[in-house]
Amino acid sequence: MSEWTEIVDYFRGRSMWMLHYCTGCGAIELPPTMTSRWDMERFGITPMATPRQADILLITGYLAIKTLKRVIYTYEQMQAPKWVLGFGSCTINGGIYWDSYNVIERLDKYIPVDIYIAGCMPRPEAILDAFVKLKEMVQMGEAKGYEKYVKNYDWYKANQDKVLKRTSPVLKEIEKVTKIG
Amino acid sequence: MKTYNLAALLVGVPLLMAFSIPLFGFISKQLAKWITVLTLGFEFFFGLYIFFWHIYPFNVIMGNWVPPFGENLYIGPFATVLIILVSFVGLMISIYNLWSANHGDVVHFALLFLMFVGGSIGLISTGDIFNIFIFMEITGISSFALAAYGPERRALGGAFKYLVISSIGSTLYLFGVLLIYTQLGTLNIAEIAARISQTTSGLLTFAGILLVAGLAVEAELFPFNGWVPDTYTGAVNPVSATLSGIGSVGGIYVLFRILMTVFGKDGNFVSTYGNMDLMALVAILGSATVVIGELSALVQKNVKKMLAYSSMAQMGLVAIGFSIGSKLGAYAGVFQLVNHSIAKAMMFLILGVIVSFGIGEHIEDMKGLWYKSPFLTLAFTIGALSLLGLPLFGGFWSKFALVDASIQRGGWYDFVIAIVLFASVVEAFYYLRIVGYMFTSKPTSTDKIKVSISPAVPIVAFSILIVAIGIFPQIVGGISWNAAHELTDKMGGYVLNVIPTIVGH
Amino acid sequence: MVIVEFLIKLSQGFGIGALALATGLLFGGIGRKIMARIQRRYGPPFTQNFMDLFKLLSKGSVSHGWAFDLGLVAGFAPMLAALMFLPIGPFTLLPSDSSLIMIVYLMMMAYLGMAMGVLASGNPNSAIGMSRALMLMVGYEVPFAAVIFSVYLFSKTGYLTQIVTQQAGGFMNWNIVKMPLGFLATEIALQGMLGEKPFDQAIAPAEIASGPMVELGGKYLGFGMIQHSVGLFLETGIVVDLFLGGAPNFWIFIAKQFVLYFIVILVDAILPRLRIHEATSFFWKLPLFLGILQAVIVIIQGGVLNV
Amino acid sequence: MNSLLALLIVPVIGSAAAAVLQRYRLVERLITFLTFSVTFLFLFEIKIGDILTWHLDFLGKNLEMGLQITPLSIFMLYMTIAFGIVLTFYNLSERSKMKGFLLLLTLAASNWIFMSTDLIGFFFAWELMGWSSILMIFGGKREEESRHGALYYAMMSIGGSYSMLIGIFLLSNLTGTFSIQSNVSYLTLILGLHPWWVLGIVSLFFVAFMVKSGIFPFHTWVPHTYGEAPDGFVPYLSSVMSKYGVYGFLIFLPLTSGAHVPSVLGLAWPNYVLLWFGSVTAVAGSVLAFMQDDVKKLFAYSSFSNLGFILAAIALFTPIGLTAGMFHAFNHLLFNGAIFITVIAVISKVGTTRMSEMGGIWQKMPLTFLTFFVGIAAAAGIPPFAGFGSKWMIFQAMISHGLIFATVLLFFASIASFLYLMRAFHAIFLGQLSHKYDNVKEVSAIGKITEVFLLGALIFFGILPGFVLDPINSIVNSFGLKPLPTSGYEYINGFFSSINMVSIFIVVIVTFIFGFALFAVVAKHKKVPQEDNYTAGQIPQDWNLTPEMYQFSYDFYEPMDKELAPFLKVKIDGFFKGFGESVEYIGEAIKEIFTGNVQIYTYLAVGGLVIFVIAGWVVW
Amino acid sequence: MIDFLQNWIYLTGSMALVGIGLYIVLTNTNIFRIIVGLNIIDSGTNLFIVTIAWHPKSVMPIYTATNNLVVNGHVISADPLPQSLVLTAIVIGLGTTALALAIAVKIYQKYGTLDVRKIKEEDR
Repeated sequence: MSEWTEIVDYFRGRSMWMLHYCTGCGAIELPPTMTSRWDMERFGITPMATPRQADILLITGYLAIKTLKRVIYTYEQMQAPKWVLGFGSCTINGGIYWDSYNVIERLDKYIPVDIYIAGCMPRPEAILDAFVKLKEMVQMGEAKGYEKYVKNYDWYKANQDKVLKRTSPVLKEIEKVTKIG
Repeated sequence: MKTYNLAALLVGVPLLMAFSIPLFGFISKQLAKWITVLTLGFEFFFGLYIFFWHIYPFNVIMGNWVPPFGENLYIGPFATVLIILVSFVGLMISIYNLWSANHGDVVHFALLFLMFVGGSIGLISTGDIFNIFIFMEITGISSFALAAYGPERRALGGAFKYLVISSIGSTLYLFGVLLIYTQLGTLNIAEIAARISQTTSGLLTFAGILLVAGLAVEAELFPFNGWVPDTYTGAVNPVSATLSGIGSVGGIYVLFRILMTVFGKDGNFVSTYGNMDLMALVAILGSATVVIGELSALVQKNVKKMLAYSSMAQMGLVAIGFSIGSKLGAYAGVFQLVNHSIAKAMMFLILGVIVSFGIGEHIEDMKGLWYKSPFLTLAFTIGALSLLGLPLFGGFWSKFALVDASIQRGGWYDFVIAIVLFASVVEAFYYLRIVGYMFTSKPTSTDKIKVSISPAVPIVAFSILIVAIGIFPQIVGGISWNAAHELTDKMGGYVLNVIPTIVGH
Repeated sequence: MVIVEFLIKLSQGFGIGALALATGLLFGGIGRKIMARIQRRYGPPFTQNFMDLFKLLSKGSVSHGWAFDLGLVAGFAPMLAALMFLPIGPFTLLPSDSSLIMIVYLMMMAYLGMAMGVLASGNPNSAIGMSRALMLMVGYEVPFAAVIFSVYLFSKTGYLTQIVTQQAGGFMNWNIVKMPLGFLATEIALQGMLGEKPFDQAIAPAEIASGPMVELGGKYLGFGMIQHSVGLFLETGIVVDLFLGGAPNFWIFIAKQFVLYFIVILVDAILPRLRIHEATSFFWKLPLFLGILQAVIVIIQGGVLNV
Repeated sequence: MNSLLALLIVPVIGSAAAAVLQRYRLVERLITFLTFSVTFLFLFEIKIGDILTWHLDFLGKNLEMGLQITPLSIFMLYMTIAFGIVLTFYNLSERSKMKGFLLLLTLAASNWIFMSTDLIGFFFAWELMGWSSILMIFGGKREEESRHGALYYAMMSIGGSYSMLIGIFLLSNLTGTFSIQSNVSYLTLILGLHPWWVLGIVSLFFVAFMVKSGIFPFHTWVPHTYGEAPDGFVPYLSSVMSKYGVYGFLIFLPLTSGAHVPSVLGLAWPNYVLLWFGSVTAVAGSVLAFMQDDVKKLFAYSSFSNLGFILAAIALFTPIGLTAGMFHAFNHLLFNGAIFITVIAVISKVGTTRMSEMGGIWQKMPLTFLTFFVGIAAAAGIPPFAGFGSKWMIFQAMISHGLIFATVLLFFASIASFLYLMRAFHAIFLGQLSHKYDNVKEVSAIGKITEVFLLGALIFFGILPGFVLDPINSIVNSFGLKPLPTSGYEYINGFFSSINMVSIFIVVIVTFIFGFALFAVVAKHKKVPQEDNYTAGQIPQDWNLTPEMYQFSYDFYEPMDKELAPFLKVKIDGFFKGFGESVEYIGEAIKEIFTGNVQIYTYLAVGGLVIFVIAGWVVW
Repeated sequence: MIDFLQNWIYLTGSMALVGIGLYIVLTNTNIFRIIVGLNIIDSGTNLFIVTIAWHPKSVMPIYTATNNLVVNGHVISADPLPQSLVLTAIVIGLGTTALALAIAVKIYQKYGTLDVRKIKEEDR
């Protein structure tokens, strides 16, 4: 059975579809990564439009709490196997927003991050490097963040709830919001 | 010449009973009403007797004065069918009156009603144009008085309008009669008919125009029919039914007796006298009446008024049928007259029942009648569909025959029938709209209408008759054909039956 | 005996399906490569589509109910069924029923099934995408129909097999020579059929989140990909049979198909996306005109058939 | 009792019984159903060539009337009565306000129409059918609208039948007989001498048929009427009653078959004109349908679009055209019945006809959903369901004449039908299920039986079309044409090719099995609730996102409006409405004659007299 | 036949009466005046009836020894029939007038006016 798993993992590594959740300034680095200068498609990585189709969730910047809520929702809508790439220092330690009251510092407290890309900003080379790393990890069967999430769901959930409860007062005024729409 | 003098009872009995009703009225009001029923029942069965034993055509000779010297009644097929029709409709309305005429001057109402029906029967059976005038006035005066009955003031207005127009009309008629008299020196229809082609005086054409104009008032032809909507709407419903089911029958009868028998030439196509084609004149009047009647009815919101306008239009249709002049046309005319009379009388009676339950006459008030009384709704629908000429009901055959006759006649009648059919579509619209109101909407109040036996009998009888004619058109078809023959073949059909010795032409 | 025949046919059909799928996937991969080269990229490997499909079929997915599942299968099965009637080179699995209109309608059932599946997900993006796809279909099927009918009139038969046979004997017998306008119309219609630019409104990824596929993931997307690949094979195959004279063997057939697809890819690479109503009305203008003109020419040339 | 007469008498008796017992709804529906069934049983008694004549004393003549069974009439009888049984059976459980006695009157009329040998009987039955259906429509759910719809229908229908009436008499006055056969043969005889005259008369008849079938430009009543008729009656209206027009056309179409009239592309030009009417109808119906939001109206448009297909096919009057037309008539009856029955099932459950307010019903009514799916697949002409064969044959029949423009139009209509069917499918059954409909349940057992039956019929007649094509071949034969070759129940033989439907069915089934197998083998999926949907990261609960807000079905094909706007500007509906309004306006003006003032009346009378006198003077 | 046109003076008179009556009916809005107009029309008619029966040279239509009804083969007596007709006509006219007056009185009671223009209901 393990051979089969290896085959599967091999192909998974060669075909990773990416959902880029572009917060902050990191999104500016993706167009060169995709287009002719660096061309990430040669690794079988293509941008996708919805979480249902995607394997990788690429988070390109700081996450305000409200954004975090959507990121978690999106992450949970993705289907296993799935991997998360934290992009830039903001996802690692908050970056320049390290002391902001409403920006989270560490992404992997809330969802399992498989690879962090350090830098502010990381260059496309770094991104490609991360992809290649991720590919290797997948093919080795090491990138198991999604399993970790399932296993330690209580812990993640507790962390999420701790910050997310601060969002509730804003969202409680639903009437006002929906009336506009 | 066949004589059957007993048939004088046809005219005599109703008039006699009419004037003796006050005497019965002293005993009981109810008795007065029953007297009308009994008298008209007698008339009806007498008529049926004449019909089924085929004793028609015959004359009634008064005091052994043989026509053209004395006054006579002539009862041919046309008169027979109309007598049966008039007495049947009258009988049904009188049965209805047992229930509806409960307050007010019931006795005199019965008197007038009987006088009206008796006058109409006299009108239909007499063989003398001046007697026609007398009977017209009898029916006229009784109908003015009948029309003025009722608690509402609009009855009075209607009656007065009717009176004024009708007086002028009868004056015109009288002038026409007198002009004929000055030319031919006789008042007997048969003799006039036989001798009219001997003279070519222009005064006769003038007389013809006067006669048409005078009779068009009773026959409800435009522009002499101004009284129709107001009088029909004003009168209480049984009276409207009477006017529509009996009064107009008499008017049409006289109009075409004069145009076809008196003024007609022998043979199939009739009525050119001099250069003036009176039948064409009537056809124009009829078409105008149909169009104006239907279009006016279209925009009405008051159902009773709608029925009134529709009555007018239907009489136009009948007039067109007769005015074609062919046998088929007269056939269609008679048939249509019978159908219209039955259906329209029934619809007025139904409206009477509806109104007596406190529901208005407005079209909105008809909403949801189906939920209150399926019986009345179905009966009304049957009447309406019959008037529209839809199958399973009598009207289908008459409209069928009418179109056939017009198209066989050809010429400008193609145009006439196109107008008529267009008007029929309009008619279909407003009748079906009423029916639609009855069927679709939920009523505001769901009180059931319990129709008691006395109004139910005429309504059921009328509906059954309509459907029976619709399924077996032979019932009316045979005698209508004979009537058509009588009208179109004036020597063989009429004159020689009255005065066998006369030399025509 | 019947069972043996049936089993033979079944296995042959399986083979055809696999071949078509492989060809379609390969074409897709080549197409991506070509596209990348036009854009001066290196591009993914030719086999990228195979890897993608494999991954998709092995990946987890969500279902929105049995109508969703049924729809996806119904979107895939009829396409495969239609394939069985297509003359592929010299070989046709079921030659006696290879009526062209029937194949077209079977393809439509595939769209119907696909639509049922994606719409059952209840996502408005998929509904918008489906609505666009259907509107586009009204566009391209009309000129295509005109061409089909002119081929019918020209060949006096409705069997694809016979249409192919009639074109035997060299380049000059091909319908592309005899009916150039029709071929042109078909080529334009093919662009729409394959949903390539400028006619990719239905699956505009940045606009309506890939439209019909928005809720598809894993094997569902895989089924969609199979459908697309088989459809690619089928549609180009029909055009090859109609205009390019079929083929004496499988490889030439594929080569001819590839030529067609190559044109499509080139157009796709250089043109932007039209708005949907522009696209639809475009099909009703030039291609329809060409198709009708072709039909009229055929009618004038051949005279009316005697009935 | 003579079975021919029984076909007329039994429904009438049933109708009377139902009318008397209409207060007891269940009994009434049961009587309706049983009467249909008994009438159907009498069908087995009759055979082709049965004849019954009687005489009617009318118009001063002894007119001969009669009933006769031809291959066409027996085909029509089987078709309509069988469908009636299915519908009335379904209606046993429905609470629609349909009046059974009127339906039975319609049945009697329809039987008579199909059997009549004389124009009197034909017209009688035609009008009977007309008014009974008009009264039926009055019972619709929305009262104002149903009244309006019924009156619209009534106006068109009565106008049409008057046109036919004139035609009947113009004809009978020449021939002196009302017999359909001798009149038609007379027309055939003089067609070469007076083509315009003959065509004039025939077109008077055709107006009535076109109105009844909803052929362009007399199609405008269809959506109003179908949209508002009582739910239980709509299937009958669209499936059965639209076929009377087809029957009528078939009476007169043999006229031009052997005549020497100028022809276009080998087709006599009257037929060519008729074919264009059919094609335009097909396109107009399809195009108008996909702009609709009211589901009943949508399928009303669909219905007359299909009638356009039928008319176009039978107008060819070739063996294949006729076969295709009749086959499509049958298929239309079947799939339209299935569609409408499922639609009314849904309407009765959700209580609205607006599609934009429905959605997601498939989860609640799976069987209905499947029936509808197969119904629209058949309607779109997808093999192997009923509906494919006939469309396929229609295209072949058309193209074999080289009628490229008409064929492309029809194909366009066919594709456009795909659009509106998909839209209805999506808006009603697919998409988001509103919480309003959480308590919606599947139809009752009776409804289920009906739906399974229809489902089976759609597949059965799809894969074994020979059961329908055989009787159609005898119809074709009876028109003096050479029927298409038959090679077994599973074959459809077209002009250009023939198809073995069973083999297609097997292929489709095998591929489906393969598809399901593949689906089962590969990675597992997990079932998610409907709220778990791609919402661009927004969490639906936070935003009070209701399913209705997340359903896209209103203005589904909005971009097409831009393209079709110039064509939609042609408002025939508006023409008829404007005509009606101007008539009413004239009526308002004329009503002013009757002012209520007696002096005006006197003036009128005296004025009239004076005019007559002067006119008399002048003429004299 | 008596050539009644010889009596032009009576003829003119009767026609004038009819004309006057008609004029009154058409121009007066008061109900009673209309009734009077109708009555005048009636009178004109009656005069006309009498007129057609007679001309200045006629003798009475009773056969006695001295009264020759026929001279030179021509009837010279007055026509007796119209005399009887006129009686009927007068009676009928009287009846109509009486009824009209009765209705007029009731109209005045119910409508409160004698103006014919106002005798109508609102909903037409």
